[in-house]
Parts: sequence; structure tokens; C-alpha cells
Amino acid sequence: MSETRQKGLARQQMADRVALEFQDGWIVNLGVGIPTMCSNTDIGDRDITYHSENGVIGYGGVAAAGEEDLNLVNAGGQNVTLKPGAAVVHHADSFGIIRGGHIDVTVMGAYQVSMGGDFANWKLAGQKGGGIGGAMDLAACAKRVFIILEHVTRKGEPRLVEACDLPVTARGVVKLVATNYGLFEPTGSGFLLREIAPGLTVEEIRASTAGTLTVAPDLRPVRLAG
Amino acid sequence: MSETRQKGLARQQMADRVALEFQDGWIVNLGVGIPTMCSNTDIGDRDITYHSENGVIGYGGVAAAGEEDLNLVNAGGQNVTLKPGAAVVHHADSFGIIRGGHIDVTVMGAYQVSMGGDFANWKLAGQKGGGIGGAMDLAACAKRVFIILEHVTRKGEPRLVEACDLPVTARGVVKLVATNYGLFEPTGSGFLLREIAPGLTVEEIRASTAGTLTVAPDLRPVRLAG
Amino acid sequence: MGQKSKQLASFRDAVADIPDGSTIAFGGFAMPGTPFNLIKALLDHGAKRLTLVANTTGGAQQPRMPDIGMLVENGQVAKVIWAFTAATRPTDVLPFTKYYESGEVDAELVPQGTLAERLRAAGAGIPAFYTPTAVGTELAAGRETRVINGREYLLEYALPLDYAFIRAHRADAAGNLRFHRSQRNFNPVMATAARCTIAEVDEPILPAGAIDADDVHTAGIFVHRLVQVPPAPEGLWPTKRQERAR
Amino acid sequence: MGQKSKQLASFRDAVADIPDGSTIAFGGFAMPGTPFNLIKALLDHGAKRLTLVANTTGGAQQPRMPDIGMLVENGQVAKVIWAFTAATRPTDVLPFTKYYESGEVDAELVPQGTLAERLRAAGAGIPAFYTPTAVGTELAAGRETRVINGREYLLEYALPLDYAFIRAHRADAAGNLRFHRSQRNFNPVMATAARCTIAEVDEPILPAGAIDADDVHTAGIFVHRLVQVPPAPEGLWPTKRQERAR
Repeated sequence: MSETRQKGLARQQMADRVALEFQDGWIVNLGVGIPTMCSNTDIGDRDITYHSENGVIGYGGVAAAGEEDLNLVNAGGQNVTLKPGAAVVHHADSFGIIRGGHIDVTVMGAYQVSMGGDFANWKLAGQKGGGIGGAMDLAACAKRVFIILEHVTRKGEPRLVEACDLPVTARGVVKLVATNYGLFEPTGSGFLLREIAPGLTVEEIRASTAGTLTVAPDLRPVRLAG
Repeated sequence: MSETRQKGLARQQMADRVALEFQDGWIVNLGVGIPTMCSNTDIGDRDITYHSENGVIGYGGVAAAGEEDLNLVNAGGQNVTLKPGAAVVHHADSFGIIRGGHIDVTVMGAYQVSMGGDFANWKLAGQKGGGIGGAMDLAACAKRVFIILEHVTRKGEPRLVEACDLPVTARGVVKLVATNYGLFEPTGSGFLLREIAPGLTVEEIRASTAGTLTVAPDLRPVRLAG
Repeated sequence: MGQKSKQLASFRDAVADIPDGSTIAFGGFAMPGTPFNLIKALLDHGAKRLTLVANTTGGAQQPRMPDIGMLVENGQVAKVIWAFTAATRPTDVLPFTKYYESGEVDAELVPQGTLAERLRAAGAGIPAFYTPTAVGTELAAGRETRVINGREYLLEYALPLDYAFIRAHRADAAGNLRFHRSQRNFNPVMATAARCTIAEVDEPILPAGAIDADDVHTAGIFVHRLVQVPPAPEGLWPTKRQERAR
Repeated sequence: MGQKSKQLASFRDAVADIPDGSTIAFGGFAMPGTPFNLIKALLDHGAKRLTLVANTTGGAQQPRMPDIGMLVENGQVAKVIWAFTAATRPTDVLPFTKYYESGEVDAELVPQGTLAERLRAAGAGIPAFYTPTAVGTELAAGRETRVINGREYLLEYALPLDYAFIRAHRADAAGNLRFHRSQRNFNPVMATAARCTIAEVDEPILPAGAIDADDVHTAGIFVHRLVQVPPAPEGLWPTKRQERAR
């Protein structure tokens, strides 16, 4: 993801907004990049279990320098810690947890999200091969899929699109999208803007969105604290 | 199985004969009844791992009275011990071991064995329901199936038959059959008598066998020690 | 995670909300790992039209621990899904048999490994799979098979559960479990397949984290309710194998 | 069991008999559980036309540990079966990429969970299964699907292995293994799928029985050869995550 200064929300703020959706008792899988930052957000005493594809159930924050366990990483390869009550399983069991519908939400990055809730995050146009990792399993099987992405590409092209022109990761699964411009829901026939980022206008957002944009009757500023 | 005095080999002797077939390094699953007795046989320093359906890999003899672990049983429900190097897995993994072809031999009892290597051991004629347990998995998936059974029923009817009239457990899988009359191989077109029990004649055996009986050119007495 | 304990005060509380018509699996293979105390609570609770998933019924041996055959005799059961619907020893007659023969209770007979795999599949999001087990037998009659690499396989479907009743040796408040020896058997597999897993536990429930992450047999995310088994005679414990009453 | 130790003296001995054309899986997810020492031995051994099964190649990061991308660069590889055939970060170019783009090496891209399940299926005697993963994507194009209970699923086949190269934390002479934390990952699954599993082990090999039966992660029946990893620098050990060279 770009480090370029973008309009609207900062990366951590996008993660913060999504993290506010996590409910007490949820099992959450965070993808590499901005989604990982959701675990930094203070959401009070809600009891969240973070699951990682490699079979770690209940990991905590990144380990302090000098205290890393080199045999303990999250899906992004960071040396993390364990929370009390953590457990480790092997890869087939870990994806049994995913495929079996035991993950309440997966948060992922994406190149594109469509009005129908498709998304694309594993292959660029013209690329031979791709990086699927666990994304297709998570996308097809988690109870909910939330996506965090910059609203436009570095070239200024919309990432919220009528239909994905990149190869999709899964179809019709995205429930919520956070961009630096605001919070959206794919509705099938468009994107519903529910919350708007500071400094943005609905017209600016509409101009940067390729699909149909509808605006929630109770549109409000992006919520950033519980 | 009947406790009545039968001709030929005693129950432990049938088990002894089969146990002599076990090769160094084999993983062996023993069914309830006479097959269990195979683990009593001294086969020298051959390294055998006994596997039980409930996930015990590497069990040893029956526990001495007063030293039973009430949470440790073999497939017959006997309180057994563990050998050094034993491991315990759950039922899906235990049958993964079976189905995956990791069992070198399963030894089972049966009501009938056919010339084609079918056998029947889970349901009697006219019975509603049956007792399959792990027998169908073991029969279909172990590398070898050996059967131990009394040569005739209590009524004197043959158990080695041209075709099973009882519902089969698996088809074409039996490699070796030990009865109190001798050691046999189903060949497809008959039973090959390889070893004969003391006190029996080929003619007596032929009269008690429903399928075609052929006699090995090197027919010899049943071997009972390594 | 693990901030709130999953421990309940009694077996009665643990089964109180189970509705009629539920599909419930029971761990255990012979004595080890059998949730005797939860079975007893379910007998008292009285839920009806249940489907019982288990290896077998128990019941041919005397004296009898509370077993799932008693749920049948108590009129609580519509159907069973078992690897044994008759005793291994044909001369033993199970208490279950007369209810089955009369048609009062329906039964589905499933090979033990297929039963374990169907439960594992339900927990792991696999809706169906192929197995060599039971091909060419009465159980495969009229069912879909498929030849793969020259061998014939039978199609089997996942078996999802409403509840799993299991027994473990040790638990922490987050629901992480350890089993002792062959107590493990079906228990971890059933736990993954159920919407609600209830575990009776031999030892006092430990604080979350008291079981090292590498030593957990069943992860707490699969376990919803824990009850500690009290000492005998109030609590039910495995006993030495009884000689069969012949 | 366990009378004879499975320990070998060197990594060279452990891989000496591997023939050209073998299908070999490599455990590991990021650093933990990656069999660096066995990879190095296979580079020295030189077996050709290999099929490599793994999560990913590694290789975009510097400095580099011996990784399976080096087997590609060394001309030993015909095909790879991976969950990543490109880096997660599109700006990273893997050393593997040019061999793939030139057609010198073939690749099969498999979702990570499907890869794990195909390996698990191979070990557990399941020739094929259905999964919801990848339905509706390019990976499912032209392939067999089936609707079960109203949902569409993709048919996937078992992936059997000739060899599994894995890394464990502790082993006994009978081959029983324990892994430390996320070192576990693919390793136990690959071990079940291979005709021959070779484990490199962090700690000195213990006598059979030194790991309690309830504490075993991978049963010794799945493990054929053990080699202890010597101290660095002779032996290769995970290091702190390197910053990417951009």
C-alpha cells in the first residue's frame, strides 16, 4: 500500500473504524497490511480472539524488541505474543476453523471491491501467477468479510467499481468497506455511504467511485472511538 | 466365539500362527476376540506397533490388576499399557491412519470368508442393524487383511465359502486365513491350504470347506514358533 | 480472549436450554471419554425427539452407567447415528434393540471411520468427501460412487451437530481442553462439529492460559460450556471394566 | 516400537537417496518450521525435475536463508505447487518469477487452505473432497463443481507426496515430534501425506518414550528420518525478521 499522503483518514484510522465493528466474543482474522492495525485499536473490554492462518489462535501484540520468540509469527510474519488462553493448531486444522465458519470476521486489503460484494486482491492485470495465500478460503468461509483499502489507486482510479476487472478472490461476500474516504456497504446495486471522512464531500466521493453511490439517510462523520 | 472344544488348533495357537507373519516395523491393528491374542505371541525382536481404533498408537499388554489406567483401553475395552514411544490421537486422525493406508495389517474375526477374499463379520442373517465399528474402514484400507475364525460353525457348517451369504464387510481383501484346521489363502478360484493343523487330514478339511480346496505342493504342519 | 470463564455451576444448567429435536453427539469409546454426567442430566432434563450421534449405545454390560441407550428407553430419542446398532457379540442383546425392531426409533449405521470423518468434515467446512470404506457392501447399495485413479469410492456427507457432549481431563476458563490417554477418541472431533459443545471435566477448571498453547488438544473456540465433575458418588467416573453378565 | 532409532548422522545422509522426479513438500510459514538445513542438503544433492509443494517460495527478502526458490534457480525444479506464485506485495519480484514467466518451471497455484486440506486428504485416505474455496474465481474455471444444500462447491483431489521435509522442536527416537508455537503450521500435515518424512530437529533426539503419549504432535509412525540441527553457524536457525531491501 502507498505511503503517499492521501486525503481523508490515515491508515490507522481506517483500521480503527473497522475494529469498532468487532463484537464481544468474536474470532477475528486480520490480513497483512492495514488490517493488522485493527488489533492496535482500543475497543474497551470486548473479548476478541485473533486467529492467524498458521494456526495461532489468540495472539496478542507484536513482541517487544529483544523478547521475540522466533518461532511465533502472525500471518504477516511479525513476531507476536500470545494472550492467556491461546492455542496452536496445525495448518489443516487452522483452515478447518476458517472453512468451517468459525471465524466471525476476516478483514483484508483489496485492489477492488464491486457493488455486488465481489473483491479482488490476489492478482494484478497481466501478472502470471499470483498471491492467493489464505485469502480465498477466508473470503469464501468467514461469517463476514470486511475490506480496508485506499479509495483510489496511485493513478487516481477508483477501487470501488461496478464490477471487478481484476480476477476476483470471492463473489458476493463483502459486507463492509472502509476507505480513507469513508465507510461503505456494497448493496448489490451500488455502494451505500454510511459514514464520511473529515475533509471529504459526497460529491468528491461520488466522482472517485466507479459504481453507483447512494448516501445513507443518517450519514454521519466516521466514528473513530467506541 | 465358542468355547466348545474344537478340533485342531486352540484359539491362542491360531493367533500365534498369524502373529508369525508380522514383519519388523509393521503397524498392526488387532480386532476384538482371538485377534487380540496375537500380541501375546513371542516373535522375537521384531518391532511391532499396535494401533487401536480409538487413537492409541503403540499400546502394550493388558495392565496388571490394580495398575489399570481407567482412561486407557484398546479396541476391545481392555485396560492396556503403553510401550515407550506411544502416541495418542483423536478418532478422525486415528481413522486417517487407517484410511490412509498406514496400517500394515489388520487381523479380524469373521463369520465367513469367500474364495474371492470377501468376508462377513458385522451382521447375522435376519438381524436388524449390525455391529460395524471400525471393521469396514480397516478392511477396505489396511495394506493386508488377515482373518482368524473357527473352521466351522457350532452347527458344523463351513465358514470358508464359495461366496458369502451374509452381508460382506469388504470385497476381495483377505490375504490370509487362519482357522483351527490350518492356514489358507483365498485365491479367487478357491482356498489354498498352505499349512495343516495337527490331527487333521486334507480330506476332513475339504469336507468342511464349502469352496474349492487346493493344497500347496509344499503343504506342511502349522508353524507355531518363529 | 479468555476474560470470561465458560464454567457453569451444574450439569443441569449446562443442558437446560436444549430444545426437543436437537442433534446431539456423545464422545466416548468404552468407558474413557464418555460424558456420563451430561447423559444423566439429559435424562433428567427430558428433551424429546433427539437424534443421537455416537460410536455405540452401551448397555449390554451390567451394572450400567448412565448411557445413551437409557435416553432411548426413556422415550427421548427419534433417531440414532451409530457405528454399532447391534452388539459386537451377537449373543448380547442391547436394550436398544427392541425399540429399533419395533420401529419406535430409527437408526443409521455408519462405519466408525466414516462417522469420525463426517464429523470432522462438518467442523472443517467440507460438505462431502469420497471414501473407500463400505464400497461393495450393503451400506453402499443405491448410493453414489465414483472411480478415482482406478478405485471405486463412496460419497459421504458432513454430519453437523447442534450439541456435542464430551468429557475431558483438564480445561482452562477459555475452554481449552486436554484429554488423558484414550479419553480423547471422538471428543475433539465432535467439539468442532457442534454449534454448542459442553464439556464435563475431571479436574478443577484452571485460569485461562494455565494450559500452554502447545499442549492444548481442543482449542477453546470450540468449547462453549464447562462443568467440573464432582467427586463420586455425586459425580460419575469410569470404573473398572465389568465382567459381562452372561 | 521405538527399539531402533530413526536418527541419522547428517543432512547429507538424510537426502542421499532422493531420486530425480520426486514430489517433495516443505513445511514452514515465514521463518518458523522451515527446514532450512534439509533445503541446503537438497541443493548440494542436486536431484532434478522435482515438484515442490509448499506455501510459498520465499526469496524476496535479503539476506536470504536457503529457500526453495534456490532449488528453482539451481535448475532442480520442474513444477511447483504453492499458495503464492507471486509476492504478496506486487512490487516485490521473486527470484522464481523469471523461471515461471520463461516457461522453464511450471506452477499450480492453490489456495492455502485447499493446499493444507489436499495434503491432509492424501494422508487420511480421502481421494477427493468438496470445498467452497475458489468457487466463482479464475481458479475454478472449467472445473467440476457441485451444489450441496444450495451452495456451490469445487471438487479437489488429494495431493500425495514422495517426501516431506519438515522442522520440529523436539523428537524421540521413535519419531514422535513436538513443534514450538507457529513452527507447527504445515509440518504435521505434510508428514502424514508423504511416503518418507524427514525431520530436522532443534533439540537433541530423546529416547523413545521421553515425550508423553498425550504430548505428541506428530506420531512417530509418520516420521522416517531424524537429524538434529547443529548449533549455528554450521546449522541454520531462524533469525529475526529482516527488513525488506527496497
